[in-house]
Amino acid sequence: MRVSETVRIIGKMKESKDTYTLEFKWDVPAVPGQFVMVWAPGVDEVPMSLSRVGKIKAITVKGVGEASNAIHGMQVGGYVRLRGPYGNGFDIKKGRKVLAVAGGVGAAALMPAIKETGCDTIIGARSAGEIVLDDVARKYSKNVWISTDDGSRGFHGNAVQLAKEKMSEKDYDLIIGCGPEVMLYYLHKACKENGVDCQLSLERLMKCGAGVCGCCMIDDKRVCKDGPVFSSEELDLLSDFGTRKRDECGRIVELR
Amino acid sequence: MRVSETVRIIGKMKESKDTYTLEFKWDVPAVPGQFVMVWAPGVDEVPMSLSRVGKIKAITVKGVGEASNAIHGMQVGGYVRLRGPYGNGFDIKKGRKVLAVAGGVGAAALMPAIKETGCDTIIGARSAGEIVLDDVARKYSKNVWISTDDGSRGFHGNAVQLAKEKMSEKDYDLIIGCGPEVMLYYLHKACKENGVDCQLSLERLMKCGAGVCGCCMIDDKRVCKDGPVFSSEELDLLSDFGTRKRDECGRIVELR
Amino acid sequence: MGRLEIAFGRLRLERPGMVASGIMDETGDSMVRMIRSGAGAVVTKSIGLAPRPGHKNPTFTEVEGGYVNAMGLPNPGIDLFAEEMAVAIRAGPVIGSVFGSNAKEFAELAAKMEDYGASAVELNLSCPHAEGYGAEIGSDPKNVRSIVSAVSSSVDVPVWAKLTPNTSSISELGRAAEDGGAEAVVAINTLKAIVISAELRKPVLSNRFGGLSGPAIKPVGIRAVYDLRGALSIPVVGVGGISDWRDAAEYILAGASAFQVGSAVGTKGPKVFGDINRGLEMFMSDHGYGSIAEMVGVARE
Amino acid sequence: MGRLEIAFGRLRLERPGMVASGIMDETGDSMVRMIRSGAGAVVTKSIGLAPRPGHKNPTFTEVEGGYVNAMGLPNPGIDLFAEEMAVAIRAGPVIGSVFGSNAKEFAELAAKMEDYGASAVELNLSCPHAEGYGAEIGSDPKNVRSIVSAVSSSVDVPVWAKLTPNTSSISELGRAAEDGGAEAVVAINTLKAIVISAELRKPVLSNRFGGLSGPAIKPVGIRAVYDLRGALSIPVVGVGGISDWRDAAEYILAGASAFQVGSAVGTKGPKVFGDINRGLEMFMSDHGYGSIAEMVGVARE
Ligand SMILES: Cc1cc2nc3c(=O)[nH]c(=O)nc-3n(C[C@H](O)[C@H](O)[C@H](O)COP(=O)(O)OP(=O)(O)OC[C@H]3O[C@@H](n4cnc5c(N)ncnc54)[C@H](O)[C@@H]3O)c2cc1C
Ligand SMILES: Cc1cc2nc3c(=O)[nH]c(=O)nc-3n(C[C@H](O)[C@H](O)[C@H](O)COP(=O)(O)OP(=O)(O)OC[C@H]3O[C@@H](n4cnc5c(N)ncnc54)[C@H](O)[C@@H]3O)c2cc1C
Ligand SMILES: Cc1cc2nc3c(=O)[nH]c(=O)nc-3n(C[C@H](O)[C@H](O)[C@H](O)COP(=O)(O)O)c2cc1C
Ligand SMILES: Cc1cc2nc3c(=O)[nH]c(=O)nc-3n(C[C@H](O)[C@H](O)[C@H](O)COP(=O)(O)O)c2cc1C
Ligand code: FES
Ligand code: FES
Repeated sequence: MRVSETVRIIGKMKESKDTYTLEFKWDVPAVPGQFVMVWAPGVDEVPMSLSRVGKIKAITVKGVGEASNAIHGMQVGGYVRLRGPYGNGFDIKKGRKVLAVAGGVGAAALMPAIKETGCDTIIGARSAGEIVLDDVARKYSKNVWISTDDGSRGFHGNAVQLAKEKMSEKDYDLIIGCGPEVMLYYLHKACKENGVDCQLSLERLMKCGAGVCGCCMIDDKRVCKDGPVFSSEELDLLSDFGTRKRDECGRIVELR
Repeated sequence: MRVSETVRIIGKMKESKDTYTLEFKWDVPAVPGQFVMVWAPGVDEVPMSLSRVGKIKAITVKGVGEASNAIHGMQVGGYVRLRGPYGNGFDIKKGRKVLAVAGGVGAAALMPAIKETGCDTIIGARSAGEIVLDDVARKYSKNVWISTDDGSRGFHGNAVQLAKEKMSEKDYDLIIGCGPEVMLYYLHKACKENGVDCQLSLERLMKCGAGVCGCCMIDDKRVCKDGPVFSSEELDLLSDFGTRKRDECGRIVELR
Repeated sequence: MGRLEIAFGRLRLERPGMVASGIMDETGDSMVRMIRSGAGAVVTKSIGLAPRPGHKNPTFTEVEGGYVNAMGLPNPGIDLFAEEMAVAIRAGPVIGSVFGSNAKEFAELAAKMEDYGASAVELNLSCPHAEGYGAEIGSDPKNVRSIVSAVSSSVDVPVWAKLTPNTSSISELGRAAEDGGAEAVVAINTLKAIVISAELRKPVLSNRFGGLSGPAIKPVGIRAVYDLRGALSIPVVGVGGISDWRDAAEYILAGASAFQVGSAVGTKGPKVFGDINRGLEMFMSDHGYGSIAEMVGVARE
Repeated sequence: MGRLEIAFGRLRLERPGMVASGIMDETGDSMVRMIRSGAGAVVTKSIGLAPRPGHKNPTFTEVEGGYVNAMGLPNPGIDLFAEEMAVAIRAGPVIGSVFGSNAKEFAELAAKMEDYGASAVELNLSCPHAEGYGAEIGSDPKNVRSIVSAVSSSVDVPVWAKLTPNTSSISELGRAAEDGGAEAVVAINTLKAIVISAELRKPVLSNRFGGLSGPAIKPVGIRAVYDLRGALSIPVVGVGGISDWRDAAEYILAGASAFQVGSAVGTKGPKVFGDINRGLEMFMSDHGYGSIAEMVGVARE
């Protein structure tokens, strides 16, 4: 198993003022919801969900700091070293009627599952300029709904509120979600209240990505290997979910 | 690739007063003509042809010295560590009408090919007591002819003389052979005289078996990896064939 | 007494396999999971005096036959680690691994681990990628001896020394540990290594240097154990590339009284412990070994 | 000058990859084959004063990621080796590898290799499994220096020292070689290792100990080259686990001026040299390197 490869960037697309998609030909098996470790030489290495999982793969990166901005600096024709794909991914054969709920760049992790299932999609963000990948979702989903906190586009409110509405309107079997942990926390709650199953993709600090170092623990689960996608029942048992994470030293950091 | 395995001996058969067959369940791919390195713990490790190549494999060992006699001491239920299978094996798809010519325990190397092709077989030895595996050959070959130097059984003369007769009687496309090198040398000559293609399995001192150490060279070919089976055209170019080998130190030893 | 039970020095474990230091053992919950998965004990992540973030990513990469890592000894510091220990020791035996830059620091850390309820302390004298720590001090027999002896005289629990294979004679390091009062030595830590990206023209790890672990180093680890068993009278704990029962058996036959599993927790998951336990029991009953102790060092005879 | 040509010290090779010592290089014909397969030079099997059968079988076994061998330095002795050299040097450059138990023996062997037409001599100060030879004497910088210096003063051809990785500091050994007058160092020889059969309760190799080679040791070899390049001013020849152009490129970028291939001759066959040459040329043209020299040590910057 060769799990790291240096690949050439064959496409770069601007998704919003601070988000870019990079594409590469990289013919390794991957399933929706998996992620890779992306090296920004001299800077850092960070986990990024695969926003495409076929023979051509992609990552969609929001510029928030050193590493992500270094990745934004990469150009078509240049090389990038990837490790992975890692993690379990979504178990989407289970659900028949699926709704994908994304917060911000969390949409990246959901795109391959949306493509595979053609499910309905909600993408939420603070304001219109931060909505990404809705154009891609629209190619595969019958319904793509947008929510913005400031009401600058689509539903005025957050993605969870919108998801609640849709859950009561339509008969979903499964919600898949990715976004900020507070959002996912309330999404999980909403799903339970509506009796709908869910699978949510979480984030933690990652170093090895391969289930070895133990830095990404959420309770006794490794987000990199046992996750990043956790089922509703698993989430029920995770006392850290929505409440605590660990910093680089392994110290507890309260989320709220 | 796991190329060494400790397997259990599931069968042991006496073939003659100094030759035994050991069988083991060992489900790795092997082709007729390949060999294994067989460890006699505390004693030595020696190359042995596979006399069966299916899921149940076998070696047929003539007791000639320390290692072979130690292998004879192995019992059903005991363990033996094998490395391999090594080498190229016979290319028997090529030939349509095949004759197998064995000298003594060289019959071992030919058995899987005889089984696969059902070809005619000659087994030669010094005397009747040294003929082995003719019973096995008889299960698969239409014709099994025996030759003995002393005339105690079958044709009175050596296997090459008998092979010459059969070559002129019948229309063989390919001779496959294994046995003492002098015999093979004359067999090769006879084949050329009769315009029949041949593939002969040679022996040299072996250490790694894997084509690394270079102790088994015949001219610039590794008997363990480029061989042990060589085609007629290859044999034409091997000046060491029938004339020289190397000892443990790599010194030249004249064969005649 | 179960067939897999072991006792050496003053320690008794129900199962002979432990989680190696640095592998899913930085938090209380993860340590509990490892013990529940079949580990006989868990060795904690190596803990120092102060919180330490470790090296910047990349800290890890796969290579043929294993991993190369330079985590850089990230840890929350010994004081905060009290909480993790409190959770872990309720599930089973915990060996406290510590690293320091001198004998005094090691002694202080070990004493705290003892207070937290550690069954033994393991001194990391062998990490190959943290400046001023690990192998940088553990490659010199004099240091090994003085550190082990300082710790031994300040705690009551057994003191283990984890040795580096990056030396011309691991036996010499082992003898220094024994002379200093170690109750066991642990071998091996990772091999000094570096990984370079051809296209990106740089060492991959931020620290440049790292340590090689996994199946690739198994024959090196087995040799270290074999050598140490011949040179010492204290028990040897084997670690390096163990990923199934056969690997574990080989280490034990070479002279290991117990073993640890690191990288295979990544490749096979925590269930690797249960699998090894079952396989070892079958092997033992097939070959007529009544206890692990009967197997120790048999291949040396 | 071809893109793959290299020149270092007084040596000029058309291609940067050589056959490592001990790999299909004990007979004239086999050495010719390796050069025809694309090797820039062939390093001979290590040759001693007298014929030597080496250890009894088993001398070799596969392990995960490589091989463990203890051939025990079999060779026909320097006098008979004259014939093999006579055949080989007609095909291309041959580096004569020699082993002895003291400086005088090394000097005598090297002088004969020079007479036979060797382009350089490589001193085996690093074989890990022959009593009284190799690493047993090559682990001590003082020995390395005195042997290299004795040989350097008795032959005109370049003298290379092949170093052992079984040490806490390969740079120290490299400095000793440089001080002794070596024109290059070669790193690494195999890692000390042992393989045990669980069922048969014994070390597999007749010599018990052996040396680990192949992909498993690549990150260790690259680290050795990286360290040596930083510590020395003479060229470093990289060896250990190279089996494709990317491995070769990584060694060169880490600081190797040339490289050697051993185990991969078994897994990929002699054609490995042609494959590496083609791959390297493509890599170089893709990345704008005009010569191997331009690549040397780039990953160190
Ligand atoms: C499984 C997973 C999938 C992800 N997928 C995407 C994606 O598809 N698109 C995207 O834009 N972002 C994704 N992220 C988040 C992304 O990894 C971080 O936003 C990015 O690492 C920020 O790094 P920075 O140096 O630019 O910012 P910094 O300023 O260094 O960090 C900003 C924040 O990012 C987080 N972060 C930094 N390093 C890491 C790390 N090694 N592991 C986890 N979190 C880290 C921390 O919370 C930090 O506070 C994913 C994270 C995880 C765990
Ligand atoms: C490819 C190959 C396939 C073989 N297949 C069979 C077989 O199916 N059945 C069988 O009985 N024999 C076979 N042999 C021969 C067998 O390996 C030797 O007869 C056996 O090794 C003798 O060892 P010993 O210790 O019993 O005798 P010794 O007294 O040690 O040796 C007798 C002779 O065997 C040869 N020999 C010893 N060790 C080796 C070695 N490592 N490599 C090659 N030759 C060696 C030497 O010529 C030696 O003079 C094969 C050999 C080769 C090379
Ligand atoms: C990611 C990682 C982190 C490690 N951290 C430590 C550590 O903190 N302290 C220590 O003594 N060894 C540490 N090690 C070394 C392991 O404990 C073990 O000695 C080594 O990995 C060999 O065992 P393995 O091949 O089973 O992994 C670490 C190894 C890895 C792979
Ligand atoms: C079978 C075998 C025999 C070897 N014999 C020698 C030898 O005689 N002299 C020597 O200096 N190195 C010898 N070596 C070591 C190699 O030259 C090389 O340093 C080592 O194998 C690492 O390279 P690799 O990983 O490409 O094989 C031998 C290695 C093998 C596998
Ligand atoms: S990132 Fe190392 S275990 Fe998850
Ligand atoms: S036996 Fe080693 S190359 Fe053939």
